[in-house]
Amino acid sequence: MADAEKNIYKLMTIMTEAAIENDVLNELVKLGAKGYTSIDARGKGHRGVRNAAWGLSANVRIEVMDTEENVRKMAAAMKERYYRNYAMLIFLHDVEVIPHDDLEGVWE
Amino acid sequence: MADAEKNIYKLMTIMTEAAIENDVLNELVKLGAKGYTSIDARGKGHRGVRNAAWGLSANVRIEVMDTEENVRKMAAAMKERYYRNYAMLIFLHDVEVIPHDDLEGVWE
Amino acid sequence: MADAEKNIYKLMTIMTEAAIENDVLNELVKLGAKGYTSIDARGKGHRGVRNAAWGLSANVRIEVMDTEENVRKMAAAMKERYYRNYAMLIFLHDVEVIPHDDLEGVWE
Amino acid sequence: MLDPIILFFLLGLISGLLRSELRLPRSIYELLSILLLLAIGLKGGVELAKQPFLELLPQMVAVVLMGFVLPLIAYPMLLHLGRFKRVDAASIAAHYGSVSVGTFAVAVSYLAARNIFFEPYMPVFVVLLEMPAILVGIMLAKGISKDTQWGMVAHEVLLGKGIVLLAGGLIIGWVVGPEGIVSIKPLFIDLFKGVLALFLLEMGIITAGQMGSLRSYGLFLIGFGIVAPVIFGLLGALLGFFFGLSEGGITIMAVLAASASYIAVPAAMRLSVPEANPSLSLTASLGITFPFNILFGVPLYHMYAQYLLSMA
Amino acid sequence: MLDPIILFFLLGLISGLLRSELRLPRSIYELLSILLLLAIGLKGGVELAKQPFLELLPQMVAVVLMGFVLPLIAYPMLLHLGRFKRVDAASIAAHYGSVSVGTFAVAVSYLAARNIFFEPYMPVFVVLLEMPAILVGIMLAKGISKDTQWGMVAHEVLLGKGIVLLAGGLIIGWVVGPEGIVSIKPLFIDLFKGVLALFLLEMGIITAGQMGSLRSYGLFLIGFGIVAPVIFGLLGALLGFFFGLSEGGITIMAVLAASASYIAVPAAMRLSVPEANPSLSLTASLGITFPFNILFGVPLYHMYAQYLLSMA
Amino acid sequence: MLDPIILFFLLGLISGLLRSELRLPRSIYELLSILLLLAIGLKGGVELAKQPFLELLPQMVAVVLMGFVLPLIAYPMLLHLGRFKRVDAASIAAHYGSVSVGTFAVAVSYLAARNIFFEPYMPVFVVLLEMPAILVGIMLAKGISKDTQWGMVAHEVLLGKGIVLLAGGLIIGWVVGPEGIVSIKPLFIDLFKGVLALFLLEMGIITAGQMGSLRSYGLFLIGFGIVAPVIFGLLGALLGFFFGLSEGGITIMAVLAASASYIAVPAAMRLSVPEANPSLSLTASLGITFPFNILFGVPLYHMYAQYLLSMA
Ligand SMILES: Nc1ncnc2c1ncn2[C@@H]1O[C@H](COP(=O)(O)O)[C@@H](O)[C@H]1O
Ligand SMILES: Nc1ncnc2c1ncn2[C@@H]1O[C@H](COP(=O)(O)O)[C@@H](O)[C@H]1O
Ligand SMILES: Nc1ncnc2c1ncn2[C@@H]1O[C@H](COP(=O)(O)O)[C@@H](O)[C@H]1O
Ligand code: NA
Ligand code: NA
Ligand code: NA
Repeated sequence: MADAEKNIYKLMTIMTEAAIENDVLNELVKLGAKGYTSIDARGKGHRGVRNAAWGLSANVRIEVMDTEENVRKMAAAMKERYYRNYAMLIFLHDVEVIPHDDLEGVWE
Repeated sequence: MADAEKNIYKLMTIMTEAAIENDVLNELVKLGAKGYTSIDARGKGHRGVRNAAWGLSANVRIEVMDTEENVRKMAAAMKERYYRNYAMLIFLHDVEVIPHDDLEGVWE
Repeated sequence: MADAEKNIYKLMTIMTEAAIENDVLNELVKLGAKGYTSIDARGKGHRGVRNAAWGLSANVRIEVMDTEENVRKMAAAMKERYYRNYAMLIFLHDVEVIPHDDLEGVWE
Repeated sequence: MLDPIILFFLLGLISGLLRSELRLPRSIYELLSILLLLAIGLKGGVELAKQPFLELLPQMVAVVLMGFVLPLIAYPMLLHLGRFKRVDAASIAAHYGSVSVGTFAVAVSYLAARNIFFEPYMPVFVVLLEMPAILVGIMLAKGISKDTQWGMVAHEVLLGKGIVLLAGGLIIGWVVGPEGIVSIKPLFIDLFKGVLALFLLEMGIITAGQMGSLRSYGLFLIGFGIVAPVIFGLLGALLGFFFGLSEGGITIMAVLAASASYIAVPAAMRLSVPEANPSLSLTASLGITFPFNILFGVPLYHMYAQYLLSMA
Repeated sequence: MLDPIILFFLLGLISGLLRSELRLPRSIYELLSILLLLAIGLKGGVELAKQPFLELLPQMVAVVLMGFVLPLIAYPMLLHLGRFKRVDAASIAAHYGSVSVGTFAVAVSYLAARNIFFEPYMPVFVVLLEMPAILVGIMLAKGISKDTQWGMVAHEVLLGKGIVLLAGGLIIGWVVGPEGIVSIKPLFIDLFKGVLALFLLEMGIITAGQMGSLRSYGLFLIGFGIVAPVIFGLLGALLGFFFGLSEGGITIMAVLAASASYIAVPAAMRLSVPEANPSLSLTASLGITFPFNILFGVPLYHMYAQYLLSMA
Repeated sequence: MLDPIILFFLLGLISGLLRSELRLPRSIYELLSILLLLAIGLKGGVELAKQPFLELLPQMVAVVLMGFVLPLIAYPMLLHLGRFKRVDAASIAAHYGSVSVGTFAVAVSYLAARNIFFEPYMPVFVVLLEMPAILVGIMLAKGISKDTQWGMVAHEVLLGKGIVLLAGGLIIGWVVGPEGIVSIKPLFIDLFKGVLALFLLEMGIITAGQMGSLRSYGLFLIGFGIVAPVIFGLLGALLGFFFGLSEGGITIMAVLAASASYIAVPAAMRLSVPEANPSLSLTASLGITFPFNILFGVPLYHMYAQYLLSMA
């Protein structure tokens, strides 16, 4: 459960290959993500340069906000499934969410 | 006022419908934002999928950095004005800004 | 060195002119960045509006994750080289990286 | 005779329904729209040059009136029969009072393929029909409320891409006349049908996407999306008939009345009537009425015209 | 006679190697692909209308068989001579068993420039050749493993942009016939060669980018990227010869066999055989075989055809 | 006779000033530039094939000299009369010493519409004029400073999109000659004027955006943006006259001298002279000189040419 008083949640940011964007998003939703935001990106990492100009080397940046517990579960699943064979970097940090009054506890 | 010693400010991230991007940016500037950064995005939330391919379902991700006080004021105004009828998610977190020496206190 | 136990690293975000993107990225790699992610953006700051539609006014948002020490070194170099004459805003914050098991200490 | 552009629409529709990855990039879709709007405007403008403008005034007034009346007919149907919320009924009504340039382009291509003449000033009516329904929709939703930013709405619509390009094309065509556009003909006129084919390919894909939401909204919306154009088309045809238009002109008048906006009106409604559910009106206009008009409506409206003229 | 499209390719290649900033926007590249695929499909379809379809069945079966056999020839070469890992050998083999539409388009343009006839149903073979090599590649890499999501793979390939547009164009052309496409000819047919020129400009730039990775992979890959098409082209030409095809038809059959996929197969392999290094197969097919085929292969395969027919 | 392309520019300008949402997607703007540059290059190259190259050498040297001299004339005006900072005066001077391909294209279209011949090798001069002014600008700003990365500047300019496409088109046209480009003519030549119309539509919108900054910079900049091309145009026309060029050739020479760069030079200056305010020079070249040249300059330079020839 999140720090409900202060609306503190975890934001997970995933940088990865555009080739698997749909797969990753489906997986996240299956794991219970209530939402996500995804953005086209270019990048470089230990799997080389991905400059977005050509299909297989396009890059994407996905964000998922959820409770710490859920985010950790998703992060572990992502790591398990993709880290070995795909370019992927995941990091987490806390954010304070401005809540929807009529959606009380929607991200719990 | 921000933690001036360590240059700690708040970053507000707004995910919302591209249809209201201009409106939101104008509002933020009226509320005193000294800058913003905005990026095209795709996304999913409790108002459904916004995949950026078609006018009304395009998504945008806006960032505003300012003092905690100002950011909270802006966040409250955004919530008041848009949360009810538009797809929008806002979250905040601290960032340490590398200051412009000749712009001493520009974000105060 | 980073807080290796908890995989805490620094994320540096640079908002700047697209005109110098390549220059900045080359510089970062020279300074030892193991990776970066870069995204097209629009924005406004004390150097005016950059709405991405026309060459010189296009904007870019670059992220580099590394140890605090390295990130501070890069941030200082960026400030030294670009703050005076280019539109640029840099901020830092902590992120918890989900590590590659076979890349032990890759960002140290 | 099967028009290839209809097959492009079906190709898009089917591959969309089968969840193919096929999709035109957004900027290409915009390029195609720009080319279509300019081409329609230019062609109309060149012909307008030959036309004494004042003779058109009464017809123009009548068309604007039609733009005010159509949503007023749709609104009570949606409110009482469809039991929609007031804001939703108003918003859908606005969509159907306005006009779809894509459908207009298909009708133009349909008539051209059959060598049927139509009065060349029809694009003027498209421009005239964009605005009135939006005003009616906003007033139905909110009353003549003070907090409506009418200035912003007018700016949004009148200076929206659609009107600027259509009206701009009309004026340019009108100024330079037939010889003037010879040099730009290869891009704007010769490629028209091919550009329309690509445009409809993407429209098919988009329509398939909208059809996904059909289930959520029930049978009434589907029924309305078909019945409304059939009725409104008849009203449009009758108006054209009373104007004394040609067979093609009557057909186009029917198409204007029967088609529903899916670009300008949704955007304006989202800003002015945010309480309305945008997905409801878009599903109706884009998921039902647009494909209905493309596939069945245009030939039907052509029959309206033939029937009316055969009665005269 | 030097074809300008080859020069466009060289312009792209050289400016890429010199690290020029020149680059076509991604959406423009997609538009060009879409136009090429539709144009090839439409042209083929129009001609198919004149063809009794059933006569083609035996040839179609043989072509599908070729799609299964080619990767089975490539695989042991890569595994034993090239000492690649199993997954990499399988993935590269899949690329070479499939086909490159860009190379096909260049061959079509080559023959057209020389007024050489070819059997118009060749685009059907392009469609047929996309899939089999992918299946073989996956099975070579993983065995007939349960965890392969065959449904997903089939969906990915059969509903990928390439097949939908090519097959869609074929069907539309077939349905509307020669008179039907007159109206869309200016966009799809008249602009074909210019669109191909721009496409090859970008392909040159992309190829230059891929050549950068050549150093890392050593001489065997370069050798394979040249020898494989030379051999496979001969096999394709022989098959065309046994079909009794014309000079142009045999040339095209050779091109189909000799060309290696750089769009559909890489994407499918990335999802189904993620352990394979995508850069390895892409460097071979895009960095070596594609330029080889464009610059030297097509004329060579034409000589194959002339030689075989002169023997008969 | 009113050229439709000018009306497209005005349409863009007006809708930009009225803050319409109309805007071409960035990738479309890039496509249009690419097509224009290639078309200009190809057309020039085809004609060059008929030309003994060596005869041109003296003219080419003179044109390069003009590229060095023009910024040296502009600089003191800006420094002493305009009281600009040294770096800003240098940067603006560089813009005006270089050349605008958009203006060149409008002049080509202006002459074509009037059936006025011009020497077909003019695109070569466009290529030659890009670089010298940039070198002068950097040296005026920084002296012959060691920390200027001349290699990078040269790379940036010589391998920039503009020169690669223009020079590439020239060479391709030159190699394949008149028959060679027949197959790609429908895209590059037939669509030229339409593409230019769309390009100018967007340029109008961009110009309107730049005009917003006019207020901040005062009257001198506006005056300079009009007076400089009027004077430089005369110098260019005189040079063309001494070359013994035709009426069209003299007009084009005037246009080359009078036009100011708004793509290559701003980018190069941003990197090499970062202390200069980029908005200042862009406002002058794009917000004042470009529209002035399009609307009034080209006909004026044509009059220069007629006058000079009538004197001879
Ligand atoms: N140190 C880094 N800082 C920022 N982004 C990175 C970093 N390392 C990797 N990335 C991003 O993550 C993607 C995949 O990384 P990798 O798996 O290391 O190739 C890259 O293409 C970058 O977009
Ligand atoms: N849990 C989440 N994680 C990341 N982004 C989200 C999340 N929920 C919503 N968003 C983003 O915020 C936008 C509006 O959300 P909503 O109002 O919930 O539809 C979505 O389109 C997403 O881009
Ligand atoms: N307060 C701010 N909040 C968010 N982004 C900003 C802010 N200030 C500047 N930026 C971004 O940083 C870029 C350069 O800023 P500047 O150097 O202040 O013009 C702008 O174009 C924006 O994208
Ligand atoms: Na209507
Ligand atoms: Na093959
Ligand atoms: Na000049």
